[in-house]
Amino acid sequence: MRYCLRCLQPDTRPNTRFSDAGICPACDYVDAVRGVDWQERIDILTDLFASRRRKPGQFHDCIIGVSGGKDSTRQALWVRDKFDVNPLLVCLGYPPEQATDRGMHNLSNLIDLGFDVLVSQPAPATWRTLKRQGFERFTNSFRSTELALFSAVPQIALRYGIDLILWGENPALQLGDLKTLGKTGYDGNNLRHMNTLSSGLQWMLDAGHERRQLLPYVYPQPEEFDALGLQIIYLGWFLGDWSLVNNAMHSCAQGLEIRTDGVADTGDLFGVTALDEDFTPINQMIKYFKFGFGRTTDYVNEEIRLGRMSRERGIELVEQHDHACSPDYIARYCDYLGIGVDAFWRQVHAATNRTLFDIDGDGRIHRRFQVGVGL
Amino acid sequence: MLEKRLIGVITVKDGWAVQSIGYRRHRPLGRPEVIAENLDRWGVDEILLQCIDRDAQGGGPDLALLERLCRRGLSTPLVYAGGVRSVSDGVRAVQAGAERIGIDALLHDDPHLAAELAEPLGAQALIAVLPLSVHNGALAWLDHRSRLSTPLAPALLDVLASGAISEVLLVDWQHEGVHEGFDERLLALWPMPTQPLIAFGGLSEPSQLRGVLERPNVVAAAVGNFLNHREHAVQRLKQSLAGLPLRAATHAPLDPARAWS
Amino acid sequence: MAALMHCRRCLYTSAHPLGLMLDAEGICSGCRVHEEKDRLDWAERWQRLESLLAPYRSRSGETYDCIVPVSGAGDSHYIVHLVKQRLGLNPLLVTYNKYFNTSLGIRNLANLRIRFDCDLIQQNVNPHAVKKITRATLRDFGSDYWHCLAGQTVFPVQTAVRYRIPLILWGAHQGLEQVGMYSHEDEVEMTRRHRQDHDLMGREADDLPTMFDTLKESDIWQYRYPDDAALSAIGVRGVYLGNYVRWDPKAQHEQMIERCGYRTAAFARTFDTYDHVDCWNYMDLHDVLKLHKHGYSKVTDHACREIRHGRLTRAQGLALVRRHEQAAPQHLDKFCEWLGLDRSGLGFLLDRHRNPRWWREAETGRWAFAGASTTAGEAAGVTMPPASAVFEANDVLAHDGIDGYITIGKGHP
Amino acid sequence: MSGARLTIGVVDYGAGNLASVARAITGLGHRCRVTRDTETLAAADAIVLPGVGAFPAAMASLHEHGLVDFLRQQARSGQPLIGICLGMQLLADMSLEHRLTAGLGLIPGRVRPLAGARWHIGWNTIEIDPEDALLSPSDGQSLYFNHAYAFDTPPPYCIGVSRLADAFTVAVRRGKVVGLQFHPEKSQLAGRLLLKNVIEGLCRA
Repeated sequence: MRYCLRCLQPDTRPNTRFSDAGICPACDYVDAVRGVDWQERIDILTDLFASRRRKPGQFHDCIIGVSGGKDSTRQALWVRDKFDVNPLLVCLGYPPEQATDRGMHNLSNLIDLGFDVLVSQPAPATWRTLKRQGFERFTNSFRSTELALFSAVPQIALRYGIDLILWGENPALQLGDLKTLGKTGYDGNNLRHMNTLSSGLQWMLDAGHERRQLLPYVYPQPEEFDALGLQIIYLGWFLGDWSLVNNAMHSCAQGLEIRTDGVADTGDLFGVTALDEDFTPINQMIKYFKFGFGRTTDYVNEEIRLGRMSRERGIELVEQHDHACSPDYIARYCDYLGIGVDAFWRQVHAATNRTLFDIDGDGRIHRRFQVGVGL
Repeated sequence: MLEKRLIGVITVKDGWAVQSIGYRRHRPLGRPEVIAENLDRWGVDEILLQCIDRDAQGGGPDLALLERLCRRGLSTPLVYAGGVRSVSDGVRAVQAGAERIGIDALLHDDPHLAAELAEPLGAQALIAVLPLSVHNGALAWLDHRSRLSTPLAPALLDVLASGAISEVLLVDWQHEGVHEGFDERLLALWPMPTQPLIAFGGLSEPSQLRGVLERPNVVAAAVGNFLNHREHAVQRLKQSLAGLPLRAATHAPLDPARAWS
Repeated sequence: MAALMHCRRCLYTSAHPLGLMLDAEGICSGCRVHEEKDRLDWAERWQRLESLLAPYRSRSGETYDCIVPVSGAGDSHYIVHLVKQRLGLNPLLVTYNKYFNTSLGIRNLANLRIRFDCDLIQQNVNPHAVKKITRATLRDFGSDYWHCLAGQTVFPVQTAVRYRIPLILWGAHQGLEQVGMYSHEDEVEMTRRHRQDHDLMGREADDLPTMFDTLKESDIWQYRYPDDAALSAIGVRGVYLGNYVRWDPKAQHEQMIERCGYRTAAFARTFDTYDHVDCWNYMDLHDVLKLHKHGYSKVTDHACREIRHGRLTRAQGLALVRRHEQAAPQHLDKFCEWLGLDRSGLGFLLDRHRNPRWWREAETGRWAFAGASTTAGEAAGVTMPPASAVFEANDVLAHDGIDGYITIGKGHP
Repeated sequence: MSGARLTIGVVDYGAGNLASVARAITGLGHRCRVTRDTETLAAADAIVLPGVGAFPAAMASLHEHGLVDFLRQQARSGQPLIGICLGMQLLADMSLEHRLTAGLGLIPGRVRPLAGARWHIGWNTIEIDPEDALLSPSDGQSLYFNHAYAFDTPPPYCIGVSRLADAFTVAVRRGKVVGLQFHPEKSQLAGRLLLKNVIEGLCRA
């Protein structure tokens, strides 16, 4: 296990490649975009919107997937108030047992800011069973819910006949896919081939669910995208100041309610992520035990890249909080999945990366690597 | 070629569109102008607006209702019936927006006066509304005011023979509102083979409509109650009458009259 | 203006806004159609429903079998129970956000989703347009509720077209239940005409903007009915379960309270605690406007229903109407805050829509009521209704303590 | 709506329903002036002459309001004039309806009872002279008829026929004077499109 020499990103993130100089792709990207002419990119986006004609009697120009969180609130306001584009916002609503009041407030806030919002809410009991089965099989209860989150926007775009989807950050950025610099950096059309995700249905069918119960989890076929002439764009490519903290500042200035539980409970330095449900801290903790980096690392890396934090200070915070997840959240999570807390830890221990961690007699997990140095 | 017609009937009582069963029981439907606008969009061939209580209101056509319909921008030919007691009643109804006039009570009281309506309006604008039933094998003609039926009056038949009134609306009033109720004997027993007829009353199924429209002297079929139970009832009927010389059913795209260009 | 005639059996009059016909014995068309509920063979009618729905069951599992419009109250629980548990269909639930939501309504809708494990999509039209529309409909024809009625009657139809799911299942047909607009045996289906004529008081979305106000097409377009070409291409059909099931809202609600956790609340302006618990306005501002315009209010609808079901005598019904009909509204401030009105301005708007047929302003500001209940006969010395006619309230509108409109809520636990 | 809004004058001489014609014109997005005032009519981009009922009464009414000479003069000056139903027949030299009566004489020919039928009621297909740009898009369409007399005109002026027993004239044209025997304002979509083509074709030619 090696760390990026500049930030605290270990090379254990799946299919990510460090440069020969030992720098992670995200740090490379920060260097690469220093010379970018952002006004040229804004002009590209302006022309793109201007070139689109509305069908008679249709007043939605594009679709934006939202949760009511920091990124989506910022995107929606930027697109509407800067470019006079009227987006239909699409939100995948968590079931009542998992949703938080804070998430409901933020979604209400987004609606009250004057947006048309369509909320798609999958059946709660099927959702819950899938989460338990996902946890038991992959130690990741988000396998099913991520697929639903990812499918909702294209499903609705195809059904509403709206042929432009705006996403946030280009995921290729994290994987060192340097295409993201060029003109194709904003083209998200590869998402139409994400049907590898749709093969994600098979384990659900094997687990005994009928096809008709899984409709919200079906990612559309590429042919359907082509038939509509669907275009997918990453706004992150145009927003030069896109960052976790910056988006939070934009959205907090527009009424966003954030977490107040503190980093010790969640590993979340500023409490501005996972606002709409409380199971993400558990998933981030498990990610830490699988790959050696958690939610705190993500925050710290961004601060280091933006020169707002020293690598040493970052190491302290990661050592202290990267694994943090309050036992109360774990208890509620287990209660929701209908499993015992000890069964939970047995499952987590089984999934823990033994090259990175040791587990002592009474179940406590200890790092075998040194943060910032590696193994 | 000249097509046969499917006529949508709007029966009005106390200013309210109703379903009427057997000229006796009534069920509220809604605003006549909204029903007319809907029939217009559905592409019915003619609309018959019949007000069945004008005598109770002191007679005379319901001109205010006619103007209310016209203001909605109806683009379907409109036939008005109800309370026309004089030539001036007929002319005023046409002035208020009706293409043609139906005459019922006046035919009982003074058929020759009814014929005089042809002078200003033309026979093609007049329809004789005849509620009939079969009584001992013969046609009986109802006066809906007294609810008494009598044989067809010679004076009436003379006026019809003179060509002063272009079409006759045969109303099987006893089977009005009754599924598959229309009694085809009314058509068979009708004495004047060359008189263009319109069949009405209890016509609910395509098979019935095909049966009456296939008769050479039947130029139109009228449906009232049964157009109100399903969306696109007119188009549905027309599609199931394929093969007959009827104007094709159309499903309007974005409402042209309303589309904001 | 035709003379006002009262039905001898129920409390409706010939001035009912949906129309009402009285027969020779003085019994209204609503009561006559209600008699069918004790005459028809409902087992046979259920078979008719099964065969009617058979072709709509999706064999591939690739799509939903039908669309069911729902809310946090009304008959939603019972309808989804029928659709999912008795008919075995796989419905897509759809709901339009009225914005006047009580937390009890939010809770009931969450309960519905969990208990019946259904997918739901919710439309939230941007409040800017909703408020512009509400100002116009309140001003022009005294309706605070047009946007709710328009939204909840069109979003399911739009969804049917977009999702290519032709079948929509509704509960009972309001025209049939209240005024006997149709016989059960007519098996009347959803039509755009009925929606425009009655649900929307004659005004479709495009009828709202005028030359002299500020409504634009971009404000009202989401309330337009799909055009005939789209409806025909998909074969959209709206079927009313009330034509095939003996509809008795009180009994149905009590079954849902007992078995499915439906929760209810009391109202000042009616004795019925089951209907409309999801809305701060329906039994409050909206009900006052109904009294101003039509000279009667929701309590009369509830009384007529209970009289026809034989749980109340006409006199008991009339006594209940007179007890509740003039109860003061309690939530006008919420509406004023939401729409940015001053209470005095709202009062002015409300008074402009008092129908002179029912209201006389003896002296300025003092209104004398001459509505239907004042000429409906005697109700003195009436014995209280039997236990079977009692409605239980097991919760309050501010279920989780929030005494205000909730745009989006958790609704659990 | 292509092109600027036009102003159409509809002659109000007390014959038949003007509201439907006026509503059809405004429905196409044009301004409509229902009037008998010659100044207003002369200022319009085109004049529509409606008409329901009998020929003699209609001509008497035109004379009474001093419109006969005015319409002749306007038509000859090239202002577009569209006669609908009886309004088309009034364009003829004369009519035999009830008694011999002189018409406006703007299009040669005379009006006489239908041959082989007592009246022509209902929707009938129209066959249009392919040379005529205004009506050819409506060739084969069904339009609504309600009349008992027909306009016999020499071939160059007949641009459309329909059939009962045999063919008869249902559309006439001479320069910018057009006559339509059917009711476009009462012929739903087919009528709307035809009226639009005729009005905008004449006014923008």
